[in-house]
Amino acid sequence: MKKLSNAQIAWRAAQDLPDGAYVNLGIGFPEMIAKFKPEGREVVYHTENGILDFGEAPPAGEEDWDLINAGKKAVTLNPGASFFHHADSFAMVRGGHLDVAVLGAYEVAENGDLANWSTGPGSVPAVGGAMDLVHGAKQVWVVTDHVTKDGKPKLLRQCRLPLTGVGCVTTVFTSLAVIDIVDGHFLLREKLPGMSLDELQALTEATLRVNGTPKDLIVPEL
Amino acid sequence: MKKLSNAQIAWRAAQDLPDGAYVNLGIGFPEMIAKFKPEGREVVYHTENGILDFGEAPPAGEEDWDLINAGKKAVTLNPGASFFHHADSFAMVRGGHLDVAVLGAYEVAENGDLANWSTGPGSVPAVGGAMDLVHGAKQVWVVTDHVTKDGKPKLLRQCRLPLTGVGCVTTVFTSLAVIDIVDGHFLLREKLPGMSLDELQALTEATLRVNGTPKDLIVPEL
Amino acid sequence: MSRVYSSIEDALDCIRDGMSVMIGGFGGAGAPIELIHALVDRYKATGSPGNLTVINNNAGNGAVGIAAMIYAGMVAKMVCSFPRSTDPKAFTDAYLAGKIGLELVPQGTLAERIRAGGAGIPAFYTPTSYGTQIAEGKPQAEFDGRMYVQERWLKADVALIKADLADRKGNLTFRKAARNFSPLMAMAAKTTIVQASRVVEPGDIDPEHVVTPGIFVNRIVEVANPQQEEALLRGGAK
Amino acid sequence: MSRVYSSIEDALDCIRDGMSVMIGGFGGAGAPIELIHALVDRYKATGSPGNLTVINNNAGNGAVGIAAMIYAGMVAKMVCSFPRSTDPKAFTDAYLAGKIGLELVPQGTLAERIRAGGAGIPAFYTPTSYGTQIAEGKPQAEFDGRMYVQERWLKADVALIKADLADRKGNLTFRKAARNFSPLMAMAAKTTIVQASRVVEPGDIDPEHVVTPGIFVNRIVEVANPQQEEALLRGGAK
Repeated sequence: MKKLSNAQIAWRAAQDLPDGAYVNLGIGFPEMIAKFKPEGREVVYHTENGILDFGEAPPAGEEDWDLINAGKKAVTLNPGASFFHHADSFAMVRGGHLDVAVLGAYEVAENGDLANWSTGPGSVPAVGGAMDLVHGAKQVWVVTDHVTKDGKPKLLRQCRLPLTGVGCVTTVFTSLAVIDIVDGHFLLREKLPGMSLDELQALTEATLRVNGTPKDLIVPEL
Repeated sequence: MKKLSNAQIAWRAAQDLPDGAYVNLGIGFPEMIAKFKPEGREVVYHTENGILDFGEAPPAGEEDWDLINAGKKAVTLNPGASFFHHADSFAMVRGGHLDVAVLGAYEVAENGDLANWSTGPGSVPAVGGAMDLVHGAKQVWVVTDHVTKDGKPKLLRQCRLPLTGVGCVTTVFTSLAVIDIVDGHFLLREKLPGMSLDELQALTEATLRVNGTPKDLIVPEL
Repeated sequence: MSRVYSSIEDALDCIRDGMSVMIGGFGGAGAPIELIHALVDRYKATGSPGNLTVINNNAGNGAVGIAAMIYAGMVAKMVCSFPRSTDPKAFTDAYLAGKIGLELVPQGTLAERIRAGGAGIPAFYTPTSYGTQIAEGKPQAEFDGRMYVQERWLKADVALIKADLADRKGNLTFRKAARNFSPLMAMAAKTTIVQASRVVEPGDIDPEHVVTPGIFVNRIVEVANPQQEEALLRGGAK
Repeated sequence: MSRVYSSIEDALDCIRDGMSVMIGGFGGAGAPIELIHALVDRYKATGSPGNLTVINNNAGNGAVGIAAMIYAGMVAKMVCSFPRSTDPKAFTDAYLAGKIGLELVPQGTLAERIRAGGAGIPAFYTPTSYGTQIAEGKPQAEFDGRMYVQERWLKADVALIKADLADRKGNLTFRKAARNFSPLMAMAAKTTIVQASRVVEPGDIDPEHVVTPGIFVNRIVEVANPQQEEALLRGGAK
């Protein structure tokens, strides 16, 4: 059984983007989701620094560094794009106008708590827009490896690291499974077909609930 | 001794408009001040409904009813005008960006309290932007007859009518005098030359303080 | 996922009895007359939607627009700052007869409450109305030595907005001072319904000149050469 | 009453030791490099203005812009949401050595606090940061069944802003995403100092397209063909 690559996790998350959705993709790994948006589905991307409906990166050498996303990467505009200042941008976020925000995670707890901004004292803390996004978007998705680099669970009964938000995550797309958070519990929606529920549970600190039989998590080679 | 007409009160107030000032003139009588702005003095007028730097009324028949002031009168634009929405408009007001707001009054108290929006129960109450203006502009001027139509004082120890704002008025331009409000008291700056201090005091409920000799209030025939 | 409706009636079909309805416009500038009158027509024909709470700076003038709604009897309550006009009879009569409610809100507070509703800010403090009747019963607090009044956000089920241009993705521009409350109301309503003088293609509005981004707009209907409330009234409309 | 200054140095002459300085820009987009570097030059030449509190989303990148201010030793404290960048050495070293303070503010809260400062709103409630370290010590309250954190306005003595066009009355436009925090900071500072790529006559900017009205702008200096921070960094600037 081979766990999913980041690209495959991003692909899987992209399949759930609702048609017509306004979506904010976090810096880094979540940004990859845009690449895998199913054809024909209309999605408008929001970036914290004041653009709606931006498009792909321009070819190298054609960057306009006044036209960047929150990750400070050069982007382009789709027809129908708009610019606005930061307070309006976060009015969109905080006011519940975004359909989906996708973030990475250090830890996710079964009650939906998220820790993704600080690994504790000793480093320079940086929070950016994450704390706003998790309490603003209608759905908050996490894309992540199922376990840490040391093989320890990231899906926990309670977060140990400093929280980004309380009870905010709605779905976790991991390298092994798709898990919804429902009524304070992890509800397993899909798992890799080659893996038993017990094997998956062994890599997950909190209890995985099941409603009927979980579907197979099937993704293309990428 | 002839008391000042409204036009003369407006003229007197206009002489105090600081060069470069951003000014909001209340609906009705205060609007008349714009006509008497001293030549060469640059004043930018703000209207609550989202225009800065509007100009005079257009000729009859050339009105654009999408280009109106807070009194719903047609206006024109000066070069350098701008449009903005109501929240931005009142950010200018509440945020202390206006230099002067001029309003009418039913009553002004010596501590700067203003009553100008409600004559009490039995009518339809309407407040508009007055309560915002009185707590936003750096200076709040009142233009008013010195006494009511019945000859009773409007400059009081305490307001009796429902308040518009507390301790907000900085100067009162009346038909008889110019009075600053300083440290909770009426400080007489100018009075009609034909009138004694005692005569003026008799028409004023609260004590008029004097710092040296008040100047003569002299205005042109208008 | 087009937001563009071909009929005003269809664009308005989500409005039900008892809803709160923000209506753009200050005086006649920005009043979405065609949307309002179509709603009045529906009420007269079907008895619905009635019992509405209407949010606007004013409370109608003459017998058109919001005044027509009041005369029709479909408005239970007005939330506004200035329920007076050159001809306020519709509201005044209903109010003095106890047939319509009134929540009087200072104009800047009204604007800020609507923005707060759209921006996810449940409450804020303002100096406006401190020490007045309007502040009675509201929490008050001192900041940096000055007293302030706590005000709550204001949201609505529906906003009716008049735009100049709208592209099919919902980006809007407004004409001159017809902008006023409309961009705020578009943010604060669950469903924002726009009549635009012209519907254009995405990209036809410069991204720098978009006033209301499409994320705040749900339904658009083109109304070319729209009526202007003030012009209607001065033209003698009853 | 012209706001237009012919030299950057004169436009900046009101900045003194210990002031709070909002600096527009997000990453390199909107960073007023020429204003910043003139201020650094003054500090190096005269030892003033030092002990500054700088407010920006980030905390400098490489050795230009805000990073140059930090290297020069003129910044006592940063207020920002994300003190990381591709090359955050200037801030990181100073921070870990205890030589610079940090107030970490979530990005949307930072934007809203600055807007509140400009709009006369001393405090507001936000869901952002509820239940996190950031909320510790702040008043919290429940509205409509949900918990919120009270945040205070943020003002500054000075704002340094990069605009695209400025007319002589202070009306501004911005270039693309260089807009970001600048319109907010222009509202929230006692003195707003703008470098504009082009200074034009009043009326040259369409009143519908003005992003920052002149009421928020105090000083303007033209800097044609301004440097772009990101381009500078990628060009190998040290």
